[in-house]
Amino acid sequence: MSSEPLSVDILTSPHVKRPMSTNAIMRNVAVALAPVALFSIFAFGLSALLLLSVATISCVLTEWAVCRLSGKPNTVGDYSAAVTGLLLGLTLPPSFPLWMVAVGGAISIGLGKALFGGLGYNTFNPALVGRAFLQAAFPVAVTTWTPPFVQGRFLACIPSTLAFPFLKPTPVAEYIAAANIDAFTGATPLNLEGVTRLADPLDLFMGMTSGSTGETCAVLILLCGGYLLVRNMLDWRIPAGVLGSVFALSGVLHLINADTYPGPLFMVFSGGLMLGAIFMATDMVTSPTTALGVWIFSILIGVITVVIRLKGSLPEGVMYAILLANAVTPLIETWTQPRVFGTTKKASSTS
Amino acid sequence: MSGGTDDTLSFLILNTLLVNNFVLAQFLGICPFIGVSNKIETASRMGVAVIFVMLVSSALAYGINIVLVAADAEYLRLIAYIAVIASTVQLVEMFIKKTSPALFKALGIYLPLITTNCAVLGVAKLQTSEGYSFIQCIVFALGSGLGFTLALVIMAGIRQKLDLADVPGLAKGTAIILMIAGVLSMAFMGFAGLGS
Amino acid sequence: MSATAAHTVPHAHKPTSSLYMIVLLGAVSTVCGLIIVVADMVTAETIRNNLAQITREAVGEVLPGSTELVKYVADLEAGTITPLAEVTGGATNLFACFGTDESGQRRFLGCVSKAAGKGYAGTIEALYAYSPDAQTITGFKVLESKETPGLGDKIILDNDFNANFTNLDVALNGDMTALANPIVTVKHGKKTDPWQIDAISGATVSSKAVGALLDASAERMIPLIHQHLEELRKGGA
Amino acid sequence: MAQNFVLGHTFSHGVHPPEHKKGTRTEPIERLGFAPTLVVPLAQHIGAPAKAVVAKKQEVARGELIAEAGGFVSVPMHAPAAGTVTKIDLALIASGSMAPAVYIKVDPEASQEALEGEPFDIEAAAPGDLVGAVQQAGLVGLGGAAFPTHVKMTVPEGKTIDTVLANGCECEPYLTCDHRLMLEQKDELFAGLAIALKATGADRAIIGIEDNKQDALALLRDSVPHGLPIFVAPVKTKYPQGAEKMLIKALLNREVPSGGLPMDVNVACFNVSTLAQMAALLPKRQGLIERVVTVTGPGVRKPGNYLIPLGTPLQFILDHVGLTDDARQVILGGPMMGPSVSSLDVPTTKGVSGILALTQKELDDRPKQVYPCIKCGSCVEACPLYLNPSLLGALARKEEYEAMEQGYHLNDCFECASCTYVCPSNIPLVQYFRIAKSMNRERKAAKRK
Amino acid sequence: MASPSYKDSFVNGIWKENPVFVQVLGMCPALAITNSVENAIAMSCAVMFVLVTSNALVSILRKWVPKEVRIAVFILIIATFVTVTDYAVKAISVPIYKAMGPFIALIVVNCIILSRAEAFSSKNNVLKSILDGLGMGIGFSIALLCMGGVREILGSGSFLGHPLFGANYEPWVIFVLPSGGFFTLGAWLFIFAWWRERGARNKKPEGHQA
Repeated sequence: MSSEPLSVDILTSPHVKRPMSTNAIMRNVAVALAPVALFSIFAFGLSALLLLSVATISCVLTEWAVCRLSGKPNTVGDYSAAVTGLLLGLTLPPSFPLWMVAVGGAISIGLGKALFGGLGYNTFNPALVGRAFLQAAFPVAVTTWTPPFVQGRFLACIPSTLAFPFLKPTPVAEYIAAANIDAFTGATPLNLEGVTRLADPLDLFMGMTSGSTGETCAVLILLCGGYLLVRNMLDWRIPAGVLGSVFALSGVLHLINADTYPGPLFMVFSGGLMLGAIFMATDMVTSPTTALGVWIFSILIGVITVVIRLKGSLPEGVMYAILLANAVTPLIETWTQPRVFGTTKKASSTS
Repeated sequence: MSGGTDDTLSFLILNTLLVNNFVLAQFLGICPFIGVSNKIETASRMGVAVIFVMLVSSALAYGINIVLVAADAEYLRLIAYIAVIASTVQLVEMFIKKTSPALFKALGIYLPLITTNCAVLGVAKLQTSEGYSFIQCIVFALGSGLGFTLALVIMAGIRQKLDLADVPGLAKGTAIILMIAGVLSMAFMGFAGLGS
Repeated sequence: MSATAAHTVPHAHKPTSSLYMIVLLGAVSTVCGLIIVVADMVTAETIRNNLAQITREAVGEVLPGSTELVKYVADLEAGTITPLAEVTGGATNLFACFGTDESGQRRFLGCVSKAAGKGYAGTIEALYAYSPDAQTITGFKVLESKETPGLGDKIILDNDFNANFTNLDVALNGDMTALANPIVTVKHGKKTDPWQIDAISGATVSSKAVGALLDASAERMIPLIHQHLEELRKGGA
Repeated sequence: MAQNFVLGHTFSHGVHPPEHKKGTRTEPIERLGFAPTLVVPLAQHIGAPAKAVVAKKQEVARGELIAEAGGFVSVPMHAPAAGTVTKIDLALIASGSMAPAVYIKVDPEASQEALEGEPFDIEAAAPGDLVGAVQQAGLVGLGGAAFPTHVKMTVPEGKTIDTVLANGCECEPYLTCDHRLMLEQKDELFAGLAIALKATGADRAIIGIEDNKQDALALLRDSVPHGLPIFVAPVKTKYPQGAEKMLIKALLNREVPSGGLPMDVNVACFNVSTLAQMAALLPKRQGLIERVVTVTGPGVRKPGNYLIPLGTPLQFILDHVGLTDDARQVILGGPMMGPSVSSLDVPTTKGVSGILALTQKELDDRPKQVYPCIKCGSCVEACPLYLNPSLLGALARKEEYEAMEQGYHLNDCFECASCTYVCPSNIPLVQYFRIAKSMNRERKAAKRK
Repeated sequence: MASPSYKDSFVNGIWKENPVFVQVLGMCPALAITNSVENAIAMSCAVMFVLVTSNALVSILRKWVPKEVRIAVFILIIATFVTVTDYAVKAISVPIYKAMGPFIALIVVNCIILSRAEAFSSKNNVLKSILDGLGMGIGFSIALLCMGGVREILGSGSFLGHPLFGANYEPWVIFVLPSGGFFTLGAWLFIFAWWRERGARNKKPEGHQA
């Protein structure tokens, strides 16, 4: 070995890193969402495909435009915008007009993310901001449901999908009537009356019902969540807290009065709860970082969901529950800051 | 006439706190909502002060309204209410100064601001037009005050976090607060129909 | 802002006597009081007329052709109706409506009642017209509501929905104490019976609220109208 | 006696970096020769620098005192080799700055036997004498912190020590010098513990060893001398188990108060190497002149544990072990906390437990792009002190250094870098904290003026 | 402090010191009563009336009002004119009165009016005070129209009740909801900030401008 000076690089410690990156997390979330998206395309056909594509493209384009306008480095490459777009698409009904989807994507990124300073600073889940905006802006379109597994779904769109921008979507009544599988009513299980008797939890579990594009198949969402969990990219406590509290609270209510309140299994598997609990509430940016905070956060989501579903006028409450929990996340974090080592008031005394 | 008189107390609380939140759905008390929501601590203190003043002035306004109606001098209502609120704030200030100097120090600077908080006058005005009973008035004032505080503290939490974020320069200040308030308002829409 | 202004008010340099302040405040109050009283006097009549006009127009919309209203306060608990002139408290919630026929004769057209109930967001207040001869509701109008614009407020604007109320069956049961069939709201497109209301698609909650408030009112009001039908036909004469 | 003494316990939080210990754990300690010139910095420890007592051109014997302690929190220095003092001048040290050092030109002809003082009867010595002898030996914490050992052994009025801990965790990846030392010098370790027990008046001693060193655990457990209250306890393999506060928490479930010392919870904690050196040096009143260093890393051809004279320049050591062609970076200490050096002229000091050479591959593997914090909470769950690195990092970005100290316990951070290790966004958190701390120090210094 | 010219008294409030967009005052009505242009106009008129009349009366009385009771007198005067406005609106149109809810009464605590009384008319002559009230009122009206215009056009697809885009237009309901109010005002403030920043940037080369 020669004694000539070695070219030494100066880097700060630590010199080893855990092999996990933000990029990889986002990429894996996108990968985990892929089966959900594929199932929805299988169930709802061409409309779902277009819907998901437009949502994703709209989000990515907005992200790109925002970066251009604000002179920041382009952050499209971190996959977060694509994930947001995909999530937004999965929460919308399959018949949703594409121009509204594009609006939703732009709002998600613009209002939900860029305004706060981009990835990492957003207070609310961007996809849900977009979804809530669409819900408030186009209340009819966002609650118009179509049945899954309609014949010919891969060749033709649901008529309202291709509505002309800024104009009312074409009614889907005829489409639903033509589909007419099992005297289908066009409502999601949560909208049906006497829910407990009409919807079989197994159907909900397997995704045989109508609903938002990506929320119908609970088992698939669970499996995809499991994938993320195995890869250590999902905080298991959040789905556990959300689903557990929904199950417990609705279970108690069901025991008290089985006629008014649907059973806990139905509550857990219906609507967007599974998708919300596994893919949206777990958004790291908008959930607390403290252990106790995570539990408070997730139980809060579960409780608000049940309250809105059973006591409010809206059939579905997951989205609002998550947004509200997002809003109080800073408070939860502030109040659950861990006790710093060695600062206990309890005697850290000798034996 | 209005259906207000048979509003149950739980409905009143839920309605003013969540469904028709004073700040986020009724646009009352926007100025303090924007002005005093920069720190969680100050926000919660302001909230407590407002709840207190609302309760007292609501009770007083109830009494005064009875007198005014009896004297057939309803046209003096507005002047009477604003006078009541201003003096309530003064009295509360003096009272707290005497009884708890610590609390006075904490609330001191916020108390005079409450006089021009339209949420307080709004409570008095709305309870009269809805024709609430005394108990309903108190619950209504309590719910409104809690609702105001809830919105204020949530906003303070978000803003405290936002201090560490790279908010685009142009949106800094009131613009982003309003945008966040808009998102909050959207989120609170989820409570529609609660309590009815 | 008060801190800065304190330095610039003209009289800041010398203390003011209490007497002066009291007199000044008194004077300002007097002026203000005068202004208010004058405003009240000037506008009182117009306001009363405006309110009456609005009621008349609303009733006219619900029951076209009515030119003369006789106002009653119906006490649904006690089962009494009292002409407005004779009561001090309470608000009008029942109108006997009269029009003129071809020959110019005064003719009893029916009754219009006020009803209120909880909607999707806040109270819905409405008027409905009842024809005692046909035993049907013949008209309906929302006076006030806080329903979601563009969705729930279709209960005001939607023509198909309003068509429900041109001939809504509210026939009474045998002993004339309650409706034979309760008014119910059914999902859009599922109306089968004349006493059902076809909901607005996408605004089921508000539609149901209308059904519920109509049913709650009609169950009491319509038997009451029939009890006092003769009196109402005469129109308080 | 062993009231709250839980076996196999650990502290909360922490991280699990890959160990990389295979290459050297089985390599017996090997003595390294003398470099032509040794550079002995006067401040190799925390506290006041030592004061040189030799002059230029003076001849020194190996083990001779060349600098005396500069105060209570300071230790003397001894000549690591026989030779001539060529100069007393500034030298580049590991931190990248210049500090005064004694340059000794090694005389290859001279006897390299270490100088011996008059015998010291440990059995008969009073605790105070023991402490004094430890200071005279120039002993500092050899685990890396280099805090003067005698200070830890001094029990102030009103305080008591009930437990002495021997820290055999060696939680830093790559390092195995303590592991080898425990295997090869167990008798010195026990003797050192006996001294520490006597000096502090503690009732018992516990040797805490991470459970990835089963051979050391078994060996020590089986050979505890009779009559000594010494226990051998496994602790979970987790970084930073070897931090004093963490070890105390793990073994005794006591929390050293924020801003406090182990003494505040009646504990004195010493590295196993320190204890072994203590036992080796004290009987003949010798000074610390060499130490075991793990020289390893993918860039080293012949990794192993070497007994190296203090003041040996890195270049000499690395020439001896051989560097691979793609070696790019040299780190003093472990990869989690050790600084990377800017020049191979830097000498080894008392606190250097490892020399690590990393290659181009490791550099390439280090993620380059820093993403914004996504509040994943990994760092919160890694921080052994339950701080909130994510929040501290955000504050540091906004240069809210004062708030970090006053509201968020910045000064409790001992820069273990667990947060930075886990951060998926590759934010240099620990670097932020170092900057924040130094900014705060500067600000306070400016205020004092 | 030098007294502003007559022109400045009038012009300042319209643009340079626009009460809503620049001074960020009077947010409650700017948010609450702007879901349609009609309501916005009615609210603007009400506020302008109170502004001008109270400014005038405050200015008339300014020589006699001692600072100790200054605020009390101002509030008394404002409350009087608000009560008058309340009756006037009710007499003019009951539907508009109902649409404005409690917000006519709440003009009393509208910071714009008290701050003009305090900052301007208690120091300036009657004519200037009236001009200031008018200017501020117009500035307020512009702001409300900006709000109301956007909200009605997007939210209902109409302007002053006249449909603009035909029956097939899909209204963005959110803009007539409370959250839409927040968004619209937030967006306007954003646009104004951008505008001012651009103005400042353009002016810079000519010399330092505050």
